[in-house]
Amino acid sequence: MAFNVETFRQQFPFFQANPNWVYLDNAATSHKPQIMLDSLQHFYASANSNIHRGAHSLGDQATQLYEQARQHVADFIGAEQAEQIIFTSGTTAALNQLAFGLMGTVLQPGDRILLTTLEHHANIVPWQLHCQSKGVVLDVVPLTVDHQLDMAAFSRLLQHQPKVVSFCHVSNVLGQVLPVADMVQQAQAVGALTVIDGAQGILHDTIDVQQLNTDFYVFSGHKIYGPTGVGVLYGKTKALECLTPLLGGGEMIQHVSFDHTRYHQLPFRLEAGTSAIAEVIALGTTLHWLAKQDRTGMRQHKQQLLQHGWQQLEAMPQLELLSSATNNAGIITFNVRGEHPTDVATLLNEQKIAVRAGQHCAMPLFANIHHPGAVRLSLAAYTTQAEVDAAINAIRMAVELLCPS
Amino acid sequence: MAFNVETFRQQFPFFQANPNWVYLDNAATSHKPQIMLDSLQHFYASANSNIHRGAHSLGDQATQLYEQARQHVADFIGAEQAEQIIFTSGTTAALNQLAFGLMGTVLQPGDRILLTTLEHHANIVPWQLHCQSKGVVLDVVPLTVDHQLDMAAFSRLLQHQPKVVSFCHVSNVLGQVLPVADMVQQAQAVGALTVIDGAQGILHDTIDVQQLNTDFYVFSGHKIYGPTGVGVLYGKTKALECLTPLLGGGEMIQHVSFDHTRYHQLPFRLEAGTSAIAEVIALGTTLHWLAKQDRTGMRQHKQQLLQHGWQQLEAMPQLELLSSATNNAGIITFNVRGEHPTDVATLLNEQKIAVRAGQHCAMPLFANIHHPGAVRLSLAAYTTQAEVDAAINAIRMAVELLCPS
Amino acid sequence: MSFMNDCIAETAQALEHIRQDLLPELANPGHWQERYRALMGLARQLPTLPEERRPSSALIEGCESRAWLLHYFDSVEDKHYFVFESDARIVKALLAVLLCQINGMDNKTFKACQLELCLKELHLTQHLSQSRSKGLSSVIKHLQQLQASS
Amino acid sequence: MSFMNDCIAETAQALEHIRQDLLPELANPGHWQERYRALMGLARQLPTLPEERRPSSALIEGCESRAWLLHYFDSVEDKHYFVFESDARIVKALLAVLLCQINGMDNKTFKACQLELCLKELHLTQHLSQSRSKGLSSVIKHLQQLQASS
Ligand SMILES: Cc1ncc(COP(=O)(O)O)c(C=O)c1O
Ligand SMILES: Cc1ncc(COP(=O)(O)O)c(C=O)c1O
Repeated sequence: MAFNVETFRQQFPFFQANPNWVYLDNAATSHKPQIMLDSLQHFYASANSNIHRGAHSLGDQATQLYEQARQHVADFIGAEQAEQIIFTSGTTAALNQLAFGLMGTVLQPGDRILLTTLEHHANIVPWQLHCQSKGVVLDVVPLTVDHQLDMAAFSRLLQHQPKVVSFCHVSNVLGQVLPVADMVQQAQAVGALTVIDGAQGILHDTIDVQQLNTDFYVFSGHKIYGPTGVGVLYGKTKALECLTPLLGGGEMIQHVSFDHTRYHQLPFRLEAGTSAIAEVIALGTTLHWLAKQDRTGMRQHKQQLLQHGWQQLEAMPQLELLSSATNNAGIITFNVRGEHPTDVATLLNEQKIAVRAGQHCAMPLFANIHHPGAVRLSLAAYTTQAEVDAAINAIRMAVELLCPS
Repeated sequence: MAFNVETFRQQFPFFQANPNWVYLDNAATSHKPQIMLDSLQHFYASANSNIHRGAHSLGDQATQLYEQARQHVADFIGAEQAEQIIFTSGTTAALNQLAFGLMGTVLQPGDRILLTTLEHHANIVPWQLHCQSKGVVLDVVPLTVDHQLDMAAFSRLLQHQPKVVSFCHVSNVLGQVLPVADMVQQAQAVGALTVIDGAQGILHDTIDVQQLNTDFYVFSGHKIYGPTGVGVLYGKTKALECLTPLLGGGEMIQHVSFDHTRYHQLPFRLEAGTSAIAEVIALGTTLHWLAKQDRTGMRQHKQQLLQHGWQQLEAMPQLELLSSATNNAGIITFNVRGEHPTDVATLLNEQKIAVRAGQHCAMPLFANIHHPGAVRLSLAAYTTQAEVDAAINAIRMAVELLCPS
Repeated sequence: MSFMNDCIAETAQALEHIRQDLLPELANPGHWQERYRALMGLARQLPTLPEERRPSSALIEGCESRAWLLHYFDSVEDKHYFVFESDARIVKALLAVLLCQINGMDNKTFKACQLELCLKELHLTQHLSQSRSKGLSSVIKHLQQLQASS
Repeated sequence: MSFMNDCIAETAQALEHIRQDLLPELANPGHWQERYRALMGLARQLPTLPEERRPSSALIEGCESRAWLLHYFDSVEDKHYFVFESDARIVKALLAVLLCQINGMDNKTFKACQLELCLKELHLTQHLSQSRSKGLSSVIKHLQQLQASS
């Protein structure tokens, strides 16, 4: 049976509450299925307790729910062990943990890190924050003229023997899906640890971190139908063991005195303080639910919408499309020639089409492609063809208002 | 009209779901009022969007809710400006931001930090994590023989001119309320910045950070009827400006290139990545609601329960009480002589009394008072006298089983 | 200075035209498209400030678009003048609607002017006032500093 | 070694007594207090391992209490013996219930023994099995390593 978008969409209460809106800002954050809301309610209303203290059964139950969520996440991405899943407050926090945690252990003065021009600020700034004081050097893979990652340059830059190579799975600006398996293989061949920023990639495709063989993979809950305030740092056990904890505090600790502190084992060593307990549990429930959906159908549906939307927009001479129709996870990025993207977004918003305009936290990318920003339509599995058509009509109207002929 | 515990308690669905349990582990985490749950539901089901992007009205609405929450928190603690409220993932994250962020700006090699023996690991480990590499020295205020903070030693240690003095508002082990206003004044007299760990203090009393005049005050949402995954770092504007961001990422940034990054103004500079949006909004709603409750009545009620419980337990010869009845925010900590605290907790748990036993993330304190740990009963405003009585009976039973006469 | 003098004069003329003819039109609650057509038309009436005349000291950072605001006080005539640009057309039009209410004021009137009230005159659609309010309030703040120091 | 030899013998005797007389008693689903009285009584039958005989190499870290487990293999008699202590009385009793099923086994039996099944024999109340399971599974893990290397 084919994937039924209406049935799927009915599980998201946001759309009933906002029937007049067309939401095409899914790369910023996704809406939430009822099962996620129910999980939060259930936890707070009946199972709420702090975890990992083991002094009463309420706490034991909460701990079980929390550790079950770790297992759900591990299953969802194909991790070998639940202990390889570290819960953070989001992708940004996970990347900061990596940048901080690898400095001084894996990264020594004079060492190099390789990033790409496609990266979100979250995969640039944390490295910068610590590189300077540690004398570590950043290299950046450029783009080709048609906005693709320059794979020849990637291979060339690997010759500098970076210790860490960090890149996005899917570009949040262009929707471009990177050849991550190939990139991991090449990077590991020169002895680098690999980090994949999966903030956009995690929803695109079923992933298997063991098959990918990446050392680290990170993503946020809120972009994959889960709650805000929680993210995931997956790492191979050996790779996680290289990390100095970014946060110190309770429960990560085996022994504390004022002279000396001994850390706990993984995953607790990297989860200081009271975790986002309810959010972790709700994320686990969400991913467990999502794993049982027709993910192939969802992907096909999104691809169909993408092709449909892309063709219509391509046919409009006033538009310049920045993203390509192939190898794209579901993002159409464009500009109206001569117009500022925020003006376009404002006119779409008047028509209740929610899109994002600007530089999408990827300033280096825009500097590289010489655009002041762009308008981004980002699709999700619950997006309908009617919504895409409404967006296209609204874009036509915006063009008419901006460039009267 | 006097504070009515039953009316107050009815707002917490946890108790309806668990009518047979007596929950006296409130210092670990609090239960949640219906209004907090409703806030989460409402946000996710109808107002969900990412914030601070300004490209569509849904995002504007979410941003307004988020910034309103900041105002609610500012009002709740009497902050001068909403911009002085930084949202973090919890107390632990806030203290880590402080420890990391003050190193190199306020704290230079050879400088000193003053802590107390009462501190939770969250107010020890972050400082340790960065002190060593930065050559900063930790001093610790000892306790007197009756487990009170040694205020004479505090004044004496201030003569070493620490640059930062960090202490808890209320001890999570003993319930002891520190003379924070006096301590702030003394610390500032020697030119130190003050940090108050308010994880336990925030719920104890109405606080006014301007009156307290502290440079920083931090607390967690989950301990004050709010959600997990969110905490607050309050700082005076000048003090916040001393902080190097612990986390780099999106939206904290005004300009990013691969060579150089320019930060945004406060509070955004210290809130990297997608925040815990729903949790922040729910915390704001919760504190706005709490501010309208009879907080004096709540405090008196808790004090009454504390005195009642304390007297009964004091009368039991097999017990050794570690916390005192005066100047106590609502925590009774004890040991059964010759028995291990976890055994006591196990026997209480069999009687469905949820308490915590162990070292409560305060190992240096227990090393200092020469106990292997302790059993902790922690009260909240929704605790009833019947619950306290049930706990006392259960303790009697535990004593009978452990020490048959 | 001659280029800027021309630019000031041209801007003043356009703003005066906007104030007299277009402002009342915006006040008519019409269809949203009509309001935007009016705004766009209005933006097109204003001279363009060339890139080299946009010093970073004049930059006012809004959300995702930039605006430049230059202020001149003619002490002989006792008049305040403004020249401005934005990379977003709608922002430029909004600035025009705001500044046409102020441009050419004498110093006493300018210092006494309640700038928040001018914002009300914009008669923006609800969204516009929300999402642009951050950018516009930076402009208002900037103008208030000018008021204080004038 | 003479002290330890005494201790091994004393422990073996107590464990044997526990296995024969007390284990069946625990299997009776009685009132929870009765079960705990039995467990406490059982803990009291065991010799105390003095502090100086608790090497940190024998430490098994559980949640909030500590346990020490020492293992001896008598290759002449072909028998496995255990000596143990915990600062928590209930933990010590649980260790006794577990180890009384194993103590004195010959090597072949020990290596083949399904340790998880022994845990079932504990007949713990539901909570106990939850909160202690972490500590007990460290013990089981430790024993399994012994099995593998014996
Ligand atoms: C005094 C004190 N400080 C800090 C913390 C840490 O708070 P959190 O775990 O919410 O980060 C706690 C909580 O246990 C506490 O009681
Ligand atoms: C590719 C990419 N990386 C990182 C992030 C940061 O994620 P978060 O804001 O949830 O920490 C995002 C989200 O915008 C993203 O799209």
